Amino acid sequence: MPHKVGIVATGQTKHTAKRTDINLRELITEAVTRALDDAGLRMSDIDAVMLGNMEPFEGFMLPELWSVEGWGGLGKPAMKFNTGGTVGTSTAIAAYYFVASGIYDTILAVGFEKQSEGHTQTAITTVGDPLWERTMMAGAIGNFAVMASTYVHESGVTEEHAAKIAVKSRRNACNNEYAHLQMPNLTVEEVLASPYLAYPVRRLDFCPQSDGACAMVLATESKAKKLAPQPAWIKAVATAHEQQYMGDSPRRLADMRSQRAASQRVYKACGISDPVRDLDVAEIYEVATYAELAMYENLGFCAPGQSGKLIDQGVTTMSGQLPVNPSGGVLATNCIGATAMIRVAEAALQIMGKAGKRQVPGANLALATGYGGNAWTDALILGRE
Amino acid sequence: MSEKTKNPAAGKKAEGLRVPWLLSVEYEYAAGHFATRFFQELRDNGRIWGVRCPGCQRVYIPPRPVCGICAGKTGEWVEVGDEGVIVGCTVVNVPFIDPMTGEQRPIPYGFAIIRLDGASTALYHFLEETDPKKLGVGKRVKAVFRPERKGTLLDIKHFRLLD
Amino acid sequence: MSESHWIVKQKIEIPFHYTPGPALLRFLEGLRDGKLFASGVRGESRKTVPPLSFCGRSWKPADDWAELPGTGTLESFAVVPHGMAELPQEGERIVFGLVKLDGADTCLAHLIHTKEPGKLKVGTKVRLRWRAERSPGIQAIAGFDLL
Amino acid sequence: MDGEVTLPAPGQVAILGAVQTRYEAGKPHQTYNELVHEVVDQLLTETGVALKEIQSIVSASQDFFDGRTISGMAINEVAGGYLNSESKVAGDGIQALIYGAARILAGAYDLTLVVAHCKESEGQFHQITSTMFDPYVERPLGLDEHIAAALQARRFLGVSGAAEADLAAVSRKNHRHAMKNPLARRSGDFSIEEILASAEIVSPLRDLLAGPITDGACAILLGSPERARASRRPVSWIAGMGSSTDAYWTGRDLAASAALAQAAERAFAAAGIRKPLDDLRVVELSARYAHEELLYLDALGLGNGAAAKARLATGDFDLGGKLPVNPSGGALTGNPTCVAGLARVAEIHLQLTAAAGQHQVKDARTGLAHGASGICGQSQTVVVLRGDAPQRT
Repeated sequence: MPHKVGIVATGQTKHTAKRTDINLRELITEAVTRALDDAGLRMSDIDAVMLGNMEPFEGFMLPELWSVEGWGGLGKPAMKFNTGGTVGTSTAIAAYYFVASGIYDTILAVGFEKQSEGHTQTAITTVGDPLWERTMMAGAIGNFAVMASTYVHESGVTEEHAAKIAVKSRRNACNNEYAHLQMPNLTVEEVLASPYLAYPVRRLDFCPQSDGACAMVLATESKAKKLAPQPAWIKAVATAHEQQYMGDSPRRLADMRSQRAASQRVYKACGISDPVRDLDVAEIYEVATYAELAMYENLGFCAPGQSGKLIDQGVTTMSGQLPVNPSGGVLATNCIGATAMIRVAEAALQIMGKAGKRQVPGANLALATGYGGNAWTDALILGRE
Repeated sequence: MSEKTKNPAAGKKAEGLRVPWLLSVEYEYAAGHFATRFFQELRDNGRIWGVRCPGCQRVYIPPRPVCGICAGKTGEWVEVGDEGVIVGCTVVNVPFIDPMTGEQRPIPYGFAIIRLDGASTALYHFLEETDPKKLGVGKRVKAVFRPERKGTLLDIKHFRLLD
Repeated sequence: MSESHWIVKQKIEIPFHYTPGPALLRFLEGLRDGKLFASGVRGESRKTVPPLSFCGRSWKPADDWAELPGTGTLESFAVVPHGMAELPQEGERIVFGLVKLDGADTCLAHLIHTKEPGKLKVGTKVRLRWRAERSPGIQAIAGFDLL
Repeated sequence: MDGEVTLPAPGQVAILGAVQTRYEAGKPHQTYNELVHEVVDQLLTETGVALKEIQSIVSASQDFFDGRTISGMAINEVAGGYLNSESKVAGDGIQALIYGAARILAGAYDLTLVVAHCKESEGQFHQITSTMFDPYVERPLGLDEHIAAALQARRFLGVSGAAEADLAAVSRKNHRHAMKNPLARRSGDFSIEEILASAEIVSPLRDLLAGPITDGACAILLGSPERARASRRPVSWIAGMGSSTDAYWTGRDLAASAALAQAAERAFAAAGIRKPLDDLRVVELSARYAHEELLYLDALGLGNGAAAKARLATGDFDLGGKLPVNPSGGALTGNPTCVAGLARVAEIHLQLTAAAGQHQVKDARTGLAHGASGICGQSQTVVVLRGDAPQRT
């Protein structure tokens, strides 16, 4: 039987478009220091470190080894992951398994990215297969737009529905001191007036490019209880990958097979039959407004074709039945290597009751997802017990 | 955030200097068994082939050794059409540096996922049309071949809307 | 190229611009001014060069600065027999050295200037040679000469 | 480390099978996807497991060598990853193995496929490895992995008292061993003189003192004790695992490896190894460069107080000696980045299951596999393996 694992502390940088005041190593230190301080731990209390990041975005092979002094890694077992957008959740899940296995008691997990130093859209284009996809690929935005077009065609969601998601996220972000895009006065009209980056995706439909890092401390049951008054217990984890080429999934965004599979697995493990009723909050990895709408369906928040209705009714707003992305989500902050871990950290803050102005009162059960690569999905459920 | 958690390095005057580095690597990618056969057919005969999974009968383009869904090896090669249907499409307006040229890719350009007749999966390719209003999911398209074919996916110049 | 094994040539080219952060900025700008800065934690003797802004050992800010004299010890050296794209010095064998600068506890990698690389020894004393024209960056240092 | 680190007791994670490709200068007929397919397919055939049964995969590769961002995408289907849990370690495959073991120890999966691949021939070693270096003060000078390794070699020679001929002796031993390994990339009965006369890469490194550019892949199937009991083939067991990370290369003395000493201490404690020289019967080291083998042997305590070169001279580390080191020929004879460490585990598994063929070490019951990554081996991992229980009698 796996050991029980709790998240006891989190630390984030203030995410912005360009952290030109510090380098990558110092960015990592900022998040790690905050996570350790949050738990009242010293680096010497940490058994091992799990890191996540994508080398071509940094132009750096093994950036974690260059920056070892920035995450206190001297003498520590450490491992680095690279799974694209899911890397933050993949890293958290690896940390979970290492604690659950009994190998380590206390693990530091870190995700980091300085998008401003390279050309992420260019590096993302090299995600494509060199023979089959790269010549045509258009970074994350073009790729995402072709998927969104399918979803718009099939689901009947409107530009207004998408704009409402954009407004919800950027307004929620105002309650999050770490969020990159905070737009308290953003309106649906402004979103609809922003130019198309790639039809049907407008500038304000898409996530920003951010510099940022996120760190978390995970510990065994006995340690977690000592380190935090209310740890965020990891109740279930799941990963599901797509096939290998971008055109393999017949209706990629409209029917994300990986997301359905991963979420159903964690729901089943936790006895969740109606996620909107049973979950208290969700932090999901939505790179664009249309993705959030599609994910409502894929994650079982609504029936197919009903996602527009869900946002119209305000179900996923802060005052709704299932607030989605109180932090502002990826639409407010996307430092890719850290982004999925931020979902987990934000879900943990909700469970720990430490989410401040963005706290969902009495949050007892939270979903966090990661999304990346060729429609890969990670899903975690965190809970108070 | 408290004084204690403030990054000692943060916020101090460090603006201005940024150290440049050009990542520049030349690769010689093996095309491998499946792509070599596909591109040979494309170049020599202007024909498009996929592989069929003997389990679920899906026809895969790009061709590949394993059907992930059946977790079994793929089987016979089958020819598919040069016409197909748009599964997803867009017109890209966002400028970015093409990693293969180091220069900005010309915009706008039409870009789609296209399922060719007889195939189960879809391919990325360019569209001739760049007006989003004229494009649409479900519309039929046909491959426009270049007069001289070299054995790459760009032997198809782009896809043209039918009707 | 055999017909049965196709090879596809492609180049990946992406420009990067790295932010140095406060400690490295001070170091790189110091080089422009002909000064060599190291950093450490106040109350600790260890000094790193290039400087860190944060000590990964004691987990404390490293904001105690020292200026180094520019002399040091050759911890190691390696001789490149061929020319390198980054250093087009035709006809000369390029010698890289790891130098532990006096006053520092870490090494700086740079070029060693010697006509007789065969006579180099681990432990040899060296002195930094500045370039006449300097901008902020490691190229402000021409390399090290044997003492 | 203040925290108590509980490591797995013997017998909790088994290696059910291990397969490597032939290591070659280039494999122009295969994509890396097809390379992984080759090893996975053979591994599943040998172990009698269907691809459909694989729900957990940990891969190891490097985007820059693959020439593709998030390059793990391409191996998803051939590794059984569709709708399943695949994760990619961007480091040596031996770390992927440790993660795979954790998944089994956590009770999450009873099978985990671990696979590492690299085609060093497709990119350019200098350009790719230069991206490991500090972009502010090192990349502008043109440093790469070979130059750093040469600096480490010279430092080691200067501090340890070993001579270049001692490095050549390591090379001679390993290339002779490789003659008995049909998968080896480079082998031969080279004389010390030949080795020291081989082409200079970066002095003191020479062609025969450094692992050549190589393509290859390795796949290992990990299983729970239940799976091991059901196996129709002999299995080996993970007895202890340990990892550690050193300072960046310019922040430490390159003549020693503190991280390896720590990694070994952790793995030995878990495996109950007190006198490694007596308790181990076979060792496979990830030493791409000849000097690394001597340096690592010292860090592992296998120099036994004296420099490892003395034991080398007496033949202790030869196949047939007291403690054969790299009977496969090792990474010096050609194993690519990311694959080298996992290949060491595969080789020890072959030894412990008496399947190593011509390079079999007699009565091998306990073996050590080692992996390293980063500049001058900044990240170090040790895995101790034991043969199946029946072998002990």
